[in-house]
Amino acid sequence: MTTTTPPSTTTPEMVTITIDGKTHQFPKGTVLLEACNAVGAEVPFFCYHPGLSSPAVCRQCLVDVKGQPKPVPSCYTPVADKMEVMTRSPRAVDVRRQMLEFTLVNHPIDCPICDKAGECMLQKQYFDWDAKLARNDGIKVHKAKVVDIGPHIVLDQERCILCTRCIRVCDEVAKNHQLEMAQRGDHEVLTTAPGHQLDNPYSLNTVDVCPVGALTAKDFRFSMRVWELYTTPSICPGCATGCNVEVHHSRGKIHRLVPRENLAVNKQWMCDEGRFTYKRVHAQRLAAPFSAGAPVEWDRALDDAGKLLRAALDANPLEVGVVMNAQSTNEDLYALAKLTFDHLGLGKAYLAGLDQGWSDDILVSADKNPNTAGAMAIGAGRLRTLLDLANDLKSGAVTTLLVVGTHGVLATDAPSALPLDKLKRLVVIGTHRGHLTEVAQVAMPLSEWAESDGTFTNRLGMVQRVRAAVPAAGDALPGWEILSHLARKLGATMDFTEAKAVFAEAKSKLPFMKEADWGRVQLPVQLRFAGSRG
Amino acid sequence: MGALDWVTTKLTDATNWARKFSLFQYPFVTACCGMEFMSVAAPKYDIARFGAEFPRFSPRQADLLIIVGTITERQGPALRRIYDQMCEPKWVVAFGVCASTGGFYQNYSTMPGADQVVPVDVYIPGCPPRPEQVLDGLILLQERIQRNEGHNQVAIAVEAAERKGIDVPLARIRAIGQKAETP
Amino acid sequence: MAQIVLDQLNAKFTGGEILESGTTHGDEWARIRRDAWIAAATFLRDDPATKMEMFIDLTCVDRLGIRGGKPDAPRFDVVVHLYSVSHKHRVRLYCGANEDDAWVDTLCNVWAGANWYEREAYDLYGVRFKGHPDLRRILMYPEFVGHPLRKDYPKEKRQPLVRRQAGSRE
Amino acid sequence: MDDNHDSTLAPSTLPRKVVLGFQDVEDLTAPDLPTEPLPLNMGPSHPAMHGTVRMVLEVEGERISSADIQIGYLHRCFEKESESATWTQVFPYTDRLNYISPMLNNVGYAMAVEKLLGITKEIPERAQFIRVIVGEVSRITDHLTCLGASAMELGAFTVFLYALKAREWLFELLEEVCGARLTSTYLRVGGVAYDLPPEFDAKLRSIVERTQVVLSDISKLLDRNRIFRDRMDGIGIITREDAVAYGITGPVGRSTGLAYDVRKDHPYLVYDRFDFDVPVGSVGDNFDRYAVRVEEIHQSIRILDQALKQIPAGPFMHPDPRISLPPKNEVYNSIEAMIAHFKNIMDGIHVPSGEVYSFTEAGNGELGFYLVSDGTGRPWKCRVRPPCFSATEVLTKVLPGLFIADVVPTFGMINMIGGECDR
Repeated sequence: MTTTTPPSTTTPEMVTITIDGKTHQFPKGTVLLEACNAVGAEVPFFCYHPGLSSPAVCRQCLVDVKGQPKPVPSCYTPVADKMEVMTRSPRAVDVRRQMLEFTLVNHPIDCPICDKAGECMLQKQYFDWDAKLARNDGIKVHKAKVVDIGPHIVLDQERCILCTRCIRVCDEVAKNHQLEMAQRGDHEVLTTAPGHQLDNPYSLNTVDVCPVGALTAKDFRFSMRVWELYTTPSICPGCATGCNVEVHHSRGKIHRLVPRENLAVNKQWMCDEGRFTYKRVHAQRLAAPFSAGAPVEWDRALDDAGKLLRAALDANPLEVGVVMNAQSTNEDLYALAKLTFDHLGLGKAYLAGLDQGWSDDILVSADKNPNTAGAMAIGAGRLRTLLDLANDLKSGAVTTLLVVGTHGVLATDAPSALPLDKLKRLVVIGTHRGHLTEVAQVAMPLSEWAESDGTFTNRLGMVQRVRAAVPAAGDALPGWEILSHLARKLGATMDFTEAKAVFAEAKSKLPFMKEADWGRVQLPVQLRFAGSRG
Repeated sequence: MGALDWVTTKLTDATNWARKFSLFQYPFVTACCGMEFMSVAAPKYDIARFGAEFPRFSPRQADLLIIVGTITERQGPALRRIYDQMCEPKWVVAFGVCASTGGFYQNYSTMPGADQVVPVDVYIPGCPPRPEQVLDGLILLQERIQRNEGHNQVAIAVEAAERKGIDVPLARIRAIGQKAETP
Repeated sequence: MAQIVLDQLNAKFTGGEILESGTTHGDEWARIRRDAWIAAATFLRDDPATKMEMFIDLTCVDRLGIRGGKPDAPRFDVVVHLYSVSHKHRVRLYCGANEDDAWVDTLCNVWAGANWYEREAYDLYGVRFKGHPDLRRILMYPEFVGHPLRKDYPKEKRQPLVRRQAGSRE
Repeated sequence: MDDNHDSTLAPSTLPRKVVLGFQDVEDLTAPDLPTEPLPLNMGPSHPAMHGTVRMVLEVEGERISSADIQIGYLHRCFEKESESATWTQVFPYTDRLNYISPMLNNVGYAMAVEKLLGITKEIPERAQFIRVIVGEVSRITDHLTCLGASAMELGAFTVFLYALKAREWLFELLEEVCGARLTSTYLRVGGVAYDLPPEFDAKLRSIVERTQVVLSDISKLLDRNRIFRDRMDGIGIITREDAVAYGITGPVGRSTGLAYDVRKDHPYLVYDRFDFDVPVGSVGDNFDRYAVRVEEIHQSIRILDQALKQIPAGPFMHPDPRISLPPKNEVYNSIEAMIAHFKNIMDGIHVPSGEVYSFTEAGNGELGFYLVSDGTGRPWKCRVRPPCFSATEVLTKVLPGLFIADVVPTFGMINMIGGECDR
């Protein structure tokens, strides 16, 4: 990992140790390896993972400790008072090099065809610590190259360096012992129990923690070389947990989501379900504005939408309803709320969103919307449910509807419970094509979560930053922008020029966003230059 | 009428034969490839052996436009104008990868191939191409001319299309080098 | 090698006009406060001990989100390289300018050669040079929108002046 | 060495008479000739404009009253491309800066990166000698092309053919060295890509001798040639003060009397071990530039001669495995070398973060590279300081007052190279 976890503060008692001649203070019980990395005396490792227990099997983190007969595994040793550690002593470096050489003896020459190549820890450790040519040219031990061990994962036993990280992920994160080591010596292999599969809902974390290309995701393998990918930090829209993720994309297409460390939310993990939320960004998108069923220019669509809503407001403001969406960012919701309540003074606002789903006590939340908390807070009790909307539509209390965000407003295609036939006017600002956008008089394309800047508020009330990773599909625009154009058409003055401005205003108005931070501008980092992720 | 056909075809062959050995080239030299173009014209790889030794630096007098080197977006209108000033029949050779596809310059300023602006008959790859390659490309072109192929036919077709109302690229050319708005 | 230049600068400008100065990889450099830009340049040119009469190079650096950089550092740095023919020493000068007010005073009146270099810096980075006689684009065409060498300008975003009718390739 | 070089042609010892055709300049500008300003456009596709420059001249009669030089027709975004390439991948782009002397650009860039890496002193000696040799060969091709092309633009086509003949020999020699006639990409960070081919020494010597013959032929054709001299003597004068203020270096700068040559004033590589002179002009007109270039070819030949004598045997690449590639057979047969190769190619050489300005003497003068690294495998900024940019800039000051016919020789002798000037 690039960042080491801060030493746990459970024990206030501090101990003083010397690392490479410099003395430092650490809380008692800190793992030596974390201490070394924290002070910049970097120690390599394979099997250690900040989120897992340390079995000290890879022997890459050996360091010299004064008084010890032989180098000790620093990932396994807690700091002790007056400890003198030499991470760069010739003996330690040489021992680590020998261990690395052992690891490489049977490693296949797969880099050109290996999906991990470019973010491979083995490559990194070798290049940083050894970089010497091979001394043996014996025959390598051959094992199974393609083992289908799960719905999402393929195992290459030759590449495995037996660090057991994946086993511990299943045991300690998914709480489900599905992987095991078999055989002995240089025939030792990773495998599942006979007749069983690696199919827990967190199985893809094993691919992330795998330091080499032994475990590869079926969804990603052979689809893109990692050094072609750019990474943008963002938030998973899969559920209300709001796991921090990195969006890996290239040339406007998202290729995968991987977890980003946030100890307060998801530590280093995320669920398999969440990893596939990126697919919806590239499927069934509404790419251009439609008016009366025909694609039109933005100005035309906005004009028509403005005329429709203006007519409705002149007729009877009480019959105008607005549907917000729990999938929208705080910025979009704030802009919509401002337009609805402050400018137009409407009373009927509803909150839509995806239906409830399964949940567990690890990460997955039953609420499948990333921003329900934000919507609730912004709505401030003025939001009603889709059920109310259905009733209002039946009773004819609502004849004009402005829908911003189509997720879960209707079932995907077929007309569902909502009786839209009674509607006089329907304006939809949505991300995806569907029945709703087809029956609407005016439908305008909305950018997806990965295409727009903004913030989500997760179930813990944390406001987390979402960043635009890829350009919006077709002519899609972020919600706040469409709404400020629409507001102008309706004679209201709401002219936001950038998401940051919306955020700033919302922050000043809304208590739950007080501590929120927009963060700095950051360019997408090319993975090739981000170094190995480990 | 077979006899008439026979005469006309023979006539075309004759003119094409004459044309292919008297190519008056307009070298639109912009970049590195110009160095190799010099070599082609120089004694060792004497392009004169193929009847194309005489560079005319006036498009009105040339019938072979050799685009030598990278074409940038800024260069585009000039190139298009040169091409439009040449008289039919005319042929175009893209000399080097930059003129063919943009080569390894894929960025905001370079054009991904001269055929974005003018139709091209023969593409000569290489960065820069060796003189032998250039001569090979020239021979290819001569064969095309003998076969009465070449984009000049296409150009006529394009004109016909334009008469039908398809928009004219020339009309989209802006005057190059206008004064910029000073800040 | 050219420590004398920095010493002279620091001796002459004591009002904090020299924000930083130092030597890295054998290159002497100094960061000048924007209001003292011209004064420092003129001084370096005229002072007999420095005599930076030769104008070597002027360019600009976009430090947008540069990894390892100071968060409060200005986004743009105008970088000037000077050389003294008589003393055979060099110096590099920085002048920071932020995105919202990206301007620096022009050096055209100190070294005639600065003219085109400043035009280029303006063309590619959008940094304005106050008092420049004729601040036009120089490498890009006048119709070009934006400043391509900024880090947030996509590498392959073309702005064609002319294109051929699609499909007319034989 | 200078036997077959007519020593009376050393710059500034020549009889000068500012004449134009057979009339004195004053006659042409007699006040009774009525003139009115007329805008005249040269280029970008003018045969003498190298296809990459557009000159908007305002002429009064024959005389140029103002000139607006518009460059940028060959802007190929060297910097933007470099920022998205690894440090090693930048070499091909440097080839195409001054594409008449690619080796010199390679040398300049390689030395800049090495300065940033702090391994300038550790480059194997043989590699340094090889760099000098191929660099000087490139310098000769550069000047030959400039002379030949300029002469051709003045109608002396024979000179062009002679010069190209000699350049062809040198190209073929370079091809034996690096596999490419023109765009070499021969250097690497930390050394050169391959060792010199067998019998390189003998071949180069014979080529040098033949080249000297060609040079004397060219001199015979041009130096006493009235048409040539009329367009050269006293035309396009650049003063030393202008050269300094505009930062003009190289042959153009030296023709003005500015005795600045990086190889002498700040010796790099092993140039301090060679004995050579820096030709300096006195007037700063076209003929000085011509004479300086001719003389520089002779000096380059002297350097080559000494370098061939002194070049030692030994490695030609830096030993550090994090900079140089492992042997190919190892790459295919062992995971260690495969990884090293992979990291070197895909991640690129990891250059510590910092900023350097490194400068060498290229064909057109001081070629500077200003590199900014953020510690990753690709440049954060890779700025090249093009020598002929300044030289072209000064034309706006030199051209006014000249005659239209003088534009071609003046521009030709400035030797503006599009790839370098526009980058």
